[in-house]
Amino acid sequence: MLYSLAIKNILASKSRTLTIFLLSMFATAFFIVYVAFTNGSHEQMIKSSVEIYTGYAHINAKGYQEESDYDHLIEDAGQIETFLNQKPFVSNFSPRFETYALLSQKEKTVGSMITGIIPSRESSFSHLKSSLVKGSYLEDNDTRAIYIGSDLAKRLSIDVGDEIAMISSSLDYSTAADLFKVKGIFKTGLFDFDSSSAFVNKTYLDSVMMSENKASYFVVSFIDNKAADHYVETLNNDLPQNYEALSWKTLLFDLVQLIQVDSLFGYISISVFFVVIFFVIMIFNYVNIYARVRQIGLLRALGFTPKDIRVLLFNELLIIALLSVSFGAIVGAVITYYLEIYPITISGLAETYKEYGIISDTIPTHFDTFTIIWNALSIFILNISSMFYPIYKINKLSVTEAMRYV
Amino acid sequence: MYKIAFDLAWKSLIRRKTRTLMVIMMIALSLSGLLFLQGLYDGMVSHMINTSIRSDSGEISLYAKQYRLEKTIDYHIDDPRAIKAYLHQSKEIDAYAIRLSGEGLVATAHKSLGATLKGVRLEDERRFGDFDTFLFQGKFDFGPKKQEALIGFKLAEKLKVTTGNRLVFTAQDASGEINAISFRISGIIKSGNLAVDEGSVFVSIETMEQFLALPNSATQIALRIKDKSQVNSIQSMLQKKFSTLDVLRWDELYPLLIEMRDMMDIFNWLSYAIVFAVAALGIFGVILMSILERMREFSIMMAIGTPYKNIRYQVISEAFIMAIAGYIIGAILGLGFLVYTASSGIDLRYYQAGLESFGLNAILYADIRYHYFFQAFASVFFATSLSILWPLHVLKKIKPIEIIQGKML
Amino acid sequence: MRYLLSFIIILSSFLYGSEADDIIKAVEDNLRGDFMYAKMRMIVTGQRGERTIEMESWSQGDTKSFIKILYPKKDRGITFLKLDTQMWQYVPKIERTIKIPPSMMLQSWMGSDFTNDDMVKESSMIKDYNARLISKTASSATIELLPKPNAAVVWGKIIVDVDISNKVPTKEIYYDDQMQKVRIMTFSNIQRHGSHNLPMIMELKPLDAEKKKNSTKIIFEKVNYDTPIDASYFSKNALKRYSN
Amino acid sequence: MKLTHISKIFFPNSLKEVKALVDINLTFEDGEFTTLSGESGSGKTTLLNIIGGLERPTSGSVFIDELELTALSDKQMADYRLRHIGFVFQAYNLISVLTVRENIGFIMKLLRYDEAKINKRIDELSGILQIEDILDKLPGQISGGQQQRVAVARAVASRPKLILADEPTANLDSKNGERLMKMLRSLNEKEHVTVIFASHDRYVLEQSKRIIVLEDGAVIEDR
Repeated sequence: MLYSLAIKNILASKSRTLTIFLLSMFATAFFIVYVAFTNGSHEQMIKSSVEIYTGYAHINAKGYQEESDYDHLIEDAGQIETFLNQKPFVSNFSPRFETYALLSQKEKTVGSMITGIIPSRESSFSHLKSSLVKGSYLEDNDTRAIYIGSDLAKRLSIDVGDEIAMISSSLDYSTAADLFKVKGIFKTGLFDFDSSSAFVNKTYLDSVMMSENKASYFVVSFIDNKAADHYVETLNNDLPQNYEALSWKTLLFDLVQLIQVDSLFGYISISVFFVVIFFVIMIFNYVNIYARVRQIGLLRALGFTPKDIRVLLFNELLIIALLSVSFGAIVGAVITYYLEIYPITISGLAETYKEYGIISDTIPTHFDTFTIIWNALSIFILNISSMFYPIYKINKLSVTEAMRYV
Repeated sequence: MYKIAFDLAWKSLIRRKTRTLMVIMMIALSLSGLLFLQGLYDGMVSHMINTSIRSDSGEISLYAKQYRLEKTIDYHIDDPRAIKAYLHQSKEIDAYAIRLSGEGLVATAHKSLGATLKGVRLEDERRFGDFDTFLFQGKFDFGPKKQEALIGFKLAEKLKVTTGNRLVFTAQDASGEINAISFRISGIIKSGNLAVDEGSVFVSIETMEQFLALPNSATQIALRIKDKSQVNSIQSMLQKKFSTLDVLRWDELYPLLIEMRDMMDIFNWLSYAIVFAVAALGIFGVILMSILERMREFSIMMAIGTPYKNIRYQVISEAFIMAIAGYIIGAILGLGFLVYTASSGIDLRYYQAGLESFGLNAILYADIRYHYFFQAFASVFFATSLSILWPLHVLKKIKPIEIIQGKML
Repeated sequence: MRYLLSFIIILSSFLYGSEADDIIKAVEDNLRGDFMYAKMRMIVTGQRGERTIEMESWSQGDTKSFIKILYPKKDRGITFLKLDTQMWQYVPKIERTIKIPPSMMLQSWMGSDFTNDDMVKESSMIKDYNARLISKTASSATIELLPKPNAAVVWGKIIVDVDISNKVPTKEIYYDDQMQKVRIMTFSNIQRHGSHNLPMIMELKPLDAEKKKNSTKIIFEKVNYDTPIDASYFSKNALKRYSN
Repeated sequence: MKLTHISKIFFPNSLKEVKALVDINLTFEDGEFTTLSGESGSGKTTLLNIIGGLERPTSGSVFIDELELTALSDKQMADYRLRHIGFVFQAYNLISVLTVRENIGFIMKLLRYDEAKINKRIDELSGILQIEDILDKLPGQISGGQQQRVAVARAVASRPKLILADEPTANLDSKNGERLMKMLRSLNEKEHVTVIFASHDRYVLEQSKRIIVLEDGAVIEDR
C-alpha cells in the first residue's frame, strides 16, 4: 500500500520528481566521467612509463637492483626461459642484457646504456618499435645494427646510416669493442631514456660481450597486467632461490607514489564535489517533502503513524534515487565508453608537449565496469544518507502543524 | 518598493531556516573546499617555480650562445665585467648572480657520480634568491680558504656523505686537462629544484675559475627582475644589448613548470566549473522548488496587485542573500584553511619519495592570493544568476487566477 | 707502469725534514726513475673467477705512459696512452682511438679493481699528504699519511709499512673519510734492478662488502729502469703504431 | 461600474470550447453588497475575475467610472488592482512569511503609506474584525476563520473602491462564515466600500443586498 502510494506521489508531482531525478542522474554521470578521466590519465602515466620500456614485471638475480653489474646477472637465461614458458599467466617475456658502454663518433664519446634485445619479442610489449622516428627497427638476424635514442643521436651528431664505435667490457672484463651502423632512431618522449639508450640485437651483442645465455633481467607481461602484483607473488614463490620477480610498482616506485599523491588530490577534489552533491540532494529532498507537508499532515490525520510516513517517504526517495543513479550510471558509462573509443582530441597537444613524454593528442579516459559500479554506489549511498534529515525533520511536526503549514 | 521585496525575501529565508542554512552551507563548504584546493595547487606550482627561479634561473638568465645545447665550458661568457657593470647600474634589475659551472665527476673513497660543480658567490646568491634558506644541514659558508662546498641533499644521499666529509671533484678544464679538486662539505642544500638537489655541488667562484683555468669567466648570469610584469620587455632589451649571448626567461629554461602550471590551471578551472555547475543546480532546485511551492502565494500577491518586478526582485534577493551569505562563510572558512596550510603546511611525508621525485617538499604549503576570492565571488555570482533564470521564467509565465483556482496545483 | 707505483707510493719532498718525511722521500727516490719499461701480468679475481692479463708498459717520469695489452688474445693490441691527466684508448678490432671521458674515469680499468682514474692520477698527488711516523724498528717503519686540507684525494688516511733497508713499501692500508678501511695493498718479492729496488708482486684487495671476493694482483716479469724510451711512445700516433 | 456585452469563451474554436459567459450587461453602484450566485460552472467566478481585471473577457468591456478597465495593459491592470480593488479568495490568502500585521499592511506598504498611517489603519481594522490578539502571529499559527478575517482586513485596508470576494466562506464552518459575513457587512456600512461576492453559500446570500444569479454564463435573475 505504502509502496503504491509512493509511486503515485512520485507521478503526481512530476516536476519535482524530474528535478531530483535529473540532478542525481547528472551527478552520477558527472562523477563517473570525472573518475574515468582521472584514471585515464593515471593509466596514461603508467602506460607511458611502464609500457614504453620498463614493462610490468622484471625477473632478475637478487641484488641486481642495488648493484647492476656483471656479478648480478642471470647466469642461465635458458632456465628462466623454461620456467616462464611453464607459466600460463605469463603472456610475453623477453630477456634483456644491459650494459654501460662508450659510444664514440669522431671526436665525441658519450657513455650510454647499450641493451641487447630480441627485436621481434620486444616489439610485442614495449613501445620501442612504435617509437621509431627515422630509419627502421631492429630485426632478429641483425648484426652490426644499432637502434638509438634521438637525443643520444643528437649528442653524438649522428644519423641513420652513420657508423659508430662501441667500447665496453665483455663479461670476462676483456674489452668488448665493435662498430655499429645506425639502423634506426627512436623517440619515446622520455628524455633520460632517449638521451642515453641504444639497442642492439641481443644475439649479436652476446657474441661481442660474451654474454650468451646470460641476461640482466627478463621483462614479463601477463595475460592480465592489472593483476601484475598477484602474478609477481606467484612467480616469487616458484622462482629459484637466487632470483626475484619485481612488479612495475617496485620498479617505478617514484611514479607509483606520484600517482598516489595525484589520486589523493583527486579525492580531495571529489570530496568537495561530494559535499555539494550531498547538500544539493538533501535540499531537494527536503524541499520536496516540505512541499507536501499538508498532504502528510492529512495522512497523519487519517491515521498514518510517523513510521508509516517515514516508510512512505523513504520508499519515494529510494525509488527516485535508484532510478536516477542507475540511469546516471548508464549515461556515464556510455559517455565513458564512447570517450575511450573516440577520445577527445586536442590537436597540437602532442606537438607542443612531445618533449615531456606526451605522445598523443588525445585526453585519455578509462572505462572500467567495477569503477563505474563503485562510483554509482557512492552516489547512491550519498543519496540515501541525504534522506534522513528531511524525513526526520518532517516527522517532528505535529499533525496540526503539518496541516496548517503554509 | 524594493525594500518591501527585500524585506519579504529576508523573511522568507528566515522562515525557512533549515533549507536556507542548507543552501548556505552547501555554497560555503564547496567554496572553502575549492579555495583550499586552489591555494594548495598554486602553492605547489609556485613553490616549484619559485625554487627554480631562486636556486637557478632567476627571471632571466644570460648564457653564451650554444651553452644551453652543449653544456660545456667551451661556451662560456668571457669577461663578464662589462655586463656586471651594466647590471649593477640597471634600475630594473634587483639582483644578479654570476656562476661558473662545469660538469664532472664527484667521488668519495667508495663511490663516484656525475655532477655539476657550480662556482658561485654566496653573498650574491643570498641576495639573489635567499639561497641560504635552502640550507638543510651544516652552514652556509665556503670556509676561510674557500675549500668547502655545499651539496644537494639527494646527491649527498646517493654518495652517502654528510657535512664534514670530503669530496673529490674531477673535471676537464679549459685546456682539456682533467683536474681534480677536493672540498669538504660545509652544508647540504635542499632546494626543491631537482637539478640542484640531485646533481649540484656549490663552491666559490674564485676556486672554480682557478680549477677550470677560466679566470674572470661565467657560464651563466642570472637576473632577478624588480617588476615581474616587465620580464618580457627587459628580455628583449637585454637581447638587443648583448646580442652575442642567449637571453632566456625562466619559463624558457623550465618549460615543464609552465606546462604544469597550465595543467593545474585547467584542473582548477575544471574543478570550479564542475562544482559550481552542481552548486548552481542546487541553488536552481531550491529556488525553483520554493517558487513552485509558493506559486499560490505569488499568485495571490499578483492578484491583489503586487507588480511582477516586485516579486522578481524578491526571488533575486532570496537567491543572492543565500549566495552572499554562503560566499562570506565559505571565504572565511577557506581563508582559515589556507592560512593554516600556508603557515603549518600539510604533512605528506608518507608520499615523500613521489613528491620529492617531483621536486616538491613532503610538507605542502598553500598560496593565498586575492584573486581567489574575487574568482570565487564571480563563480558564486554567476552560478546564482544562472540558476534563477529558469525559475523566474516560470514565474513570469504563470496565470495567477488559474493557480488561485487550483488548476495548476 | 710507473704511475701505478707512484699512485701507491706517496712522496713528499717539500716537507721539513722530519724522520717520516725522510723515509717517504727515500722510498720515492728509490721507486722514481726517469724512464721505466716493464712487462707484467695482472691477475684479476672476481665473482666470476680469475683471469689474467699480460701487458707491457713504457713510462717517462710521472706524466707520460703507454700501455699495450699482450694477452688475452682477444685484447691483444689494445693500447692506452696517458699524458698528464688525459687518457686515450685504441682498439685494433675497430681501429678507433677513443678519449676516455671524465664520466668513465671511475670505471674499472680492464675489469680490475683499479679505476681509470687510478691509472691517470699523477704522482704529484704525493704532495697531498702529511707524513707522521707511528712506529719504527731497525728494518721497518709504519707511517701515517694524512691528506693536506686542499688535497684532491678521496682517502681519509693511508697507513704505510716501509721496508727501510730496501726503501720499498710492504703494505698500504687505505681509509675513507670516516676512517673505515677501504682497501689494502701488499707488496712482496723485492728485487733489485740496476739502482732501484722494486717489489715484483703487488696485490690490491678492496674491502667493500660486495667486493669481498675480489682482488687484483700485479706481477712484474721484466723491469728496466735505465734505458731511455723513445719519445714516439708518448704521442697519440703511438696508440695505433705500437698496437701490433 | 458598468459591464457591457461581456462574453468569455474558453478554448475557442476547439472541441473543448466552453462558453463561460454570454453577453453579460450589468451595472453596479457604489456601496453595493452584492453576490453573484449560481451552480458550479455557471460562470460566477469568471465574471468576478473579469470585474477584478484578473481575466480578460473574450469580448465586451468593463467600465469603472469613466475608465475602461478592459482596455488597460496587464501592468496597468495590476496597478489598478493594487490601488482600487481588494481581493479575498477562498483560502490561503495570506503571505506565509509575514505576520498578520504585516499582511494587513502589505498593500498599504506597496502604496507607500507612511508607517503611522498604516499602524493606525491596522488598529482600526483589527478592532472591527476582532483580530487584535493575533496581530503578531504568522498565518500558519492561526485558524482558517482568522486567516479569512485577516484577508478581509488586508483587502479593505487601503480603502479600495471595490472588494471582490470569491467564495470567502467556502473553507469555513458556518459559525466562522457567519462571523466573517457580519464583519464584511459592517465594513460595508461603516466604510461604504462596494463588495461583490461570488458564492452560493446560503449565509452569504442571506446577508447580500443584491443577488445576481447566473446559469450557463447568462444572468437569469437579478434581485
